[in-house]
Amino acid sequence: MKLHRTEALSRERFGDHVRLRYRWDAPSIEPGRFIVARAGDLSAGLAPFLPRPFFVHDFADGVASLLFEVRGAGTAALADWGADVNVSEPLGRGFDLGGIGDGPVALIGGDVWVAPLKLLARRLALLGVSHDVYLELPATASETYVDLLHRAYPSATLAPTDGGPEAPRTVLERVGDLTRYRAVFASGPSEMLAVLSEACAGRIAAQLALRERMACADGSCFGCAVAMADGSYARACVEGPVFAAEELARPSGGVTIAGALP
Amino acid sequence: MKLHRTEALSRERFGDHVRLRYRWDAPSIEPGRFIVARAGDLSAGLAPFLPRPFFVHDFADGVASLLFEVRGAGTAALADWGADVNVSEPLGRGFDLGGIGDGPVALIGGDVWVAPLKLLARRLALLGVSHDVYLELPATASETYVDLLHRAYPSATLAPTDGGPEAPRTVLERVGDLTRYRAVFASGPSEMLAVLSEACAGRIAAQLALRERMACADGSCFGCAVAMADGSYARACVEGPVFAAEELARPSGGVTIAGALP
Amino acid sequence: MNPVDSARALAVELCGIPLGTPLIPAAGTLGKEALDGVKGIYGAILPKTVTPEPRAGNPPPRVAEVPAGMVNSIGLQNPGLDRFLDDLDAYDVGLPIFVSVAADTVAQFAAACERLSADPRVAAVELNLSCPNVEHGGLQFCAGPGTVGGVVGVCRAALRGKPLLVKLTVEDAVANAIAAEGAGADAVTLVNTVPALVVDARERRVFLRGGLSGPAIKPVALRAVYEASRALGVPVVGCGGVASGTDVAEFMLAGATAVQVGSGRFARDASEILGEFAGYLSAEGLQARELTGLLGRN
Amino acid sequence: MNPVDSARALAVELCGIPLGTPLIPAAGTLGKEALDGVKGIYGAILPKTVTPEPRAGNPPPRVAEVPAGMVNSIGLQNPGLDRFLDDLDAYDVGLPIFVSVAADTVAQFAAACERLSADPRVAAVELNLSCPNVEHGGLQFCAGPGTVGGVVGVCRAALRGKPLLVKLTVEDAVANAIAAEGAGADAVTLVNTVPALVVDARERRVFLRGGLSGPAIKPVALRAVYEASRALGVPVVGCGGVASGTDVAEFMLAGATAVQVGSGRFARDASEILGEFAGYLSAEGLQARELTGLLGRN
Ligand SMILES: Cc1cc2nc3c(=O)[nH]c(=O)nc-3n(C[C@H](O)[C@H](O)[C@H](O)COP(=O)(O)OP(=O)(O)OC[C@H]3O[C@@H](n4cnc5c(N)ncnc54)[C@H](O)[C@@H]3O)c2cc1C
Ligand SMILES: Cc1cc2nc3c(=O)[nH]c(=O)nc-3n(C[C@H](O)[C@H](O)[C@H](O)COP(=O)(O)OP(=O)(O)OC[C@H]3O[C@@H](n4cnc5c(N)ncnc54)[C@H](O)[C@@H]3O)c2cc1C
Ligand SMILES: Cc1cc2nc3c(=O)[nH]c(=O)nc-3n(C[C@H](O)[C@H](O)[C@H](O)COP(=O)(O)O)c2cc1C
Ligand SMILES: Cc1cc2nc3c(=O)[nH]c(=O)nc-3n(C[C@H](O)[C@H](O)[C@H](O)COP(=O)(O)O)c2cc1C
Ligand code: FES
Ligand code: FES
Repeated sequence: MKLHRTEALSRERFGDHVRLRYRWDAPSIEPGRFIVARAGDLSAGLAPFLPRPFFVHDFADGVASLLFEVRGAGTAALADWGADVNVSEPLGRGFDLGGIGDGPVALIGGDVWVAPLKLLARRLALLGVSHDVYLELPATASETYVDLLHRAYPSATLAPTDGGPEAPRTVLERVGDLTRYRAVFASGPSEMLAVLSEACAGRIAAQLALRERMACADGSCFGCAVAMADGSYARACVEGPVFAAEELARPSGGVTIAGALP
Repeated sequence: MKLHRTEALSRERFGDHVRLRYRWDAPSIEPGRFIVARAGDLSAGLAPFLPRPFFVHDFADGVASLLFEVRGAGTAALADWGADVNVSEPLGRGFDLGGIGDGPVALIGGDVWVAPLKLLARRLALLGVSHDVYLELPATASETYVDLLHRAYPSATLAPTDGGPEAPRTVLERVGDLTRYRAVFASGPSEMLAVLSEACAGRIAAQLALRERMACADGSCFGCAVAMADGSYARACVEGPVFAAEELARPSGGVTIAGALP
Repeated sequence: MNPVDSARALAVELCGIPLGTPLIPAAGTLGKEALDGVKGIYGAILPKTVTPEPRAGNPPPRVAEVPAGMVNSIGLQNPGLDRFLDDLDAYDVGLPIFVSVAADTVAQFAAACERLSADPRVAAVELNLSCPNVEHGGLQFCAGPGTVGGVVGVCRAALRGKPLLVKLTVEDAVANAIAAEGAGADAVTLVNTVPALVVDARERRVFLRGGLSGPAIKPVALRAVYEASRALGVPVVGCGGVASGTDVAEFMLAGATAVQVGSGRFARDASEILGEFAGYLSAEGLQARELTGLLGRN
Repeated sequence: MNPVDSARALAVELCGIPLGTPLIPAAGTLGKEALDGVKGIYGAILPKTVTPEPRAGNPPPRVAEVPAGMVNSIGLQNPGLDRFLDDLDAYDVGLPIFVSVAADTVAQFAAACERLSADPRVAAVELNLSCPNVEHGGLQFCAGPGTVGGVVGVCRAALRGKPLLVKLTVEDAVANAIAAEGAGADAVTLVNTVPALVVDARERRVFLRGGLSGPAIKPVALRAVYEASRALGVPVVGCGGVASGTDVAEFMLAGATAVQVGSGRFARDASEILGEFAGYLSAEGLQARELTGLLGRN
């Protein structure tokens, strides 16, 4: 994978979450696309071995940003190391904004997976598409997470959840009547996506931003398989990461959705 | 190997050479012993896999230092990363200062292998043993290397060499009559050690600081084999790294000495 | 070195096919969506293994990262030979196309080779023998010299004059390579992934049973290439853990005539790997083709 | 957890021998100079392989670092069985002592086992079968089930009641393990190093031909342990790439009853590895002995 070494302009920490801004010279980036990245300092060689995939969180005026949670070696290194960062070109298929007219559309998110909705909201504003943003806010959320949501999504409706079994539905209840929207764009925990895709089925077009483990990130390896309704496997990195809900195999037991890793 | 995480107090660069000072709480360290170290930041996991061996360059008042050349991933990481550094206890057998009375003795060094002679000189001064320091200075030496030698060994006699085939003898010529010394302590390029050990043989006791590739650094793996005069292999990390010249197998062809990696 | 000299320095020949560089993508690691700008990098193109019938592949997870490498269990997802050939022009970037093929039975292998033999776009065929032989209780075709010789022999006949590469795993590599050569292979590719297991200790489950690739296996692959190339008359194509130009040189020095790059390309840009290799050649004042087996001549 | 519970959580039993923890040093990786403070860390001590006669070992270089591991070719440097036994008390830190033995011929193996059987300080014997059988053209003893069965059978007899572990390489691990069990092994240790080659591209020479160890081989070793433990009635001792507490858990979940730590200890402190493993157990609310093969019961 070709990575470009580019300047890391800032790294803001919100607890375990990091917003990393880097210089990126391009006229635009489609919302819902992702990049793969590795830390700038490679003096330890290729460790960890694979670059890590992240949604493009935001982009404007030659500055792109990621919003990610520190989990293992790859994200830890990205959060800490080096004046530079190595990032790929934007990859995959993002949100399809055809056929939504001037809206309204709903953007629904939760967890760190809210990441791609920022760039999407920016694009919709630019296109003059009216949109509402709903974000899940777990009762257990730390101050830093709330801070993060407020900063990144100032106009969002926050849906506090109690963390119980009904939590995945909470944000949906805040949305209320889905059919008043011309489309739903979602990026959140697997359970929330499952509930949403159930609720939208046959009523309103929903697009889900998924994530599966990746190796090549360019369609070569068939590693990032997402089960499709027709029994085949699509690749999250080429045919996705955003899929129309109805293309996807229905979540077994209605609980989690394939291709939406925690 | 048990490593202690300790504060890296400073890192000074002299071209490709680095003097790294770290906090070390101990009453003293024997000259000629070594430590193994790895960079403080392990967020990439164990990469590189093995800690790296270095002579203790200097030690006083709770501050130890290393003097090393940046070569590959291990030294690059040590030169650059982290507020801390991970270092082992001092290991191996250093210079044997028995039977030298109050001197005089000669300390002879070259290349980055001058490293252990600093602590040795300090110890000899403390013991009131008179000593002269002779260091090879290649004609090609960079200003930074000269700067380094001046700073670390202010009273040393520098022996400029022309880099030709006779270069390994140059420092020896500066020393002149070896027999006026009660012992020779040397740490330098393989060729210099070979010439020196030849010159001292049967006339004066010489101790050579060697280095062989290591894995365990504590005598367990038998990886750091040094060929001995009796046909057996000793371990650089336990029986060495300092050996009496006459214990060692004679360098084949008289050019390089076993156990003195470049 | 000027560009012309550099191009000349990189060229090698494999089974009579001139390759602009000794690099070949390892099967299953360079897809048709990723062919932009690869022409100067590789000496040939080698798509993912195709089987006579389409295969859906395994359910996810299919990949996991491990120290210095990865484990995969893709399950040979592929569109089947018909659609593969319909679509083969997508792989035409002006480089020779090698086709990797696998099948369930010896007869199916032969039938597939027959078809590939007739297609002028196919410069050479690589048999992927790391797949179960359904007639032999699911043991892999490369499980021993006997089965290797058997399948290679019929494929050799089916392919007529077309060059035949046989790709083997590290287990019994030398004996199998000798059997492949004896049955008519024009070259042997070493190695395929090494059987591996990834355990998820938190969930207390097998995360993935698959094949290990990447720098972790490089020393093992080098050993296989070194020993096989000394035992064989035909060329060896090296594969396993290449992620730098020095790695390419090491494989060639150990005896390889060409070198496949697989998961290393996921971690790095293949053009950087080639650039480093070109740098090595010019620093050493050598041509790529001179490297093959140069260790042995010391 | 309080210290007593934690100690209880760590204890396992191997071939009737109670071990305070499931960790055992891998042969050749914990020497007598490094025994300070190891008592709480390991369940047993296992010195470097001893041979009937002293061996000087190979000339340097003997070790090389590779991605996520190392390659070694020590050549079994050891003082020979006589001096080894004279010196055995140096290994007595209050833990059971397992002795790893290798020899050139089946008869020498048997003679060595005979002597070890008579020494009450020796709690168990591990046969290192990754050494050439000089009566069989230098093929390793673990080259196939036939030779494995042969040597294990005579050692079994020579050792009388003393527990016998048989250490194998990854190649043909399952078939060899079954042969070892059939011939009377009380446990099988999997795996020894994986044959590997390190090339020095600058000098254009073979730097080292030896065995690969360290995290690079962990997925391969886990696969061998997983498959062998399902095929065997006797316990499996896991070995290969352990460098963290999670690694220990993974091996036990995959089927190991105890776990050897080799080159991982060169990179890290073994007590940290044990500490992480204890942390895993307490987070999961499990005892070490409950882990063995737990994957299979999911
Ligand atoms: C299309 C896509 C977009 C993503 N966008 C974001 C984002 O905007 N913000 C964010 O925080 N995370 C995002 N992720 C998840 C992110 O890639 C993982 O959290 C990250 O790779 C973990 O790496 P690590 O080394 O820290 O963790 P480790 O657990 O050490 O990683 C081990 C291996 O597993 C893979 N992996 C682990 N978790 C995931 C996961 N959830 N999805 C995919 N691969 C995983 C890693 O890539 C690596 O190969 C995205 C994933 C995908 C596929
Ligand atoms: C007892 C001893 C004392 C040493 N003292 C010093 C010192 O004071 N200053 C200094 O600059 N260097 C010293 N060295 C050499 C130093 O250990 C190596 O330069 C360093 O390990 C290189 O690591 P790397 O990752 O940068 O290089 P790489 O070349 O990437 O290392 C690859 C592997 O080879 C080993 N290696 C490479 N060169 C050497 C070498 N010359 N000796 C031993 N192992 C080597 C490394 O440890 C590592 O395992 C000493 C070596 C020993 C054995
Ligand atoms: C994701 C992935 C898919 C692969 N698919 C195939 C395949 O279809 N056919 C095949 O012969 N080998 C396949 N391989 C094996 C590679 O071609 C190669 O032999 C192996 O990965 C070792 O090389 P590397 O370390 O450079 O990756 C695959 C490897 C990977 C990582
Ligand atoms: C330096 C070194 C020396 C070894 N010596 C022996 C030995 O004498 N006998 C033996 O059976 N295995 C020996 N081994 C193999 C280890 O016991 C172990 O099987 C192998 O290294 C894999 O485990 P690891 O990855 O934890 O190191 C040695 C390994 C190393 C690294
Ligand atoms: S990650 Fe390789 S095909 Fe998607
Ligand atoms: S490095 Fe292991 S014995 Fe010296």
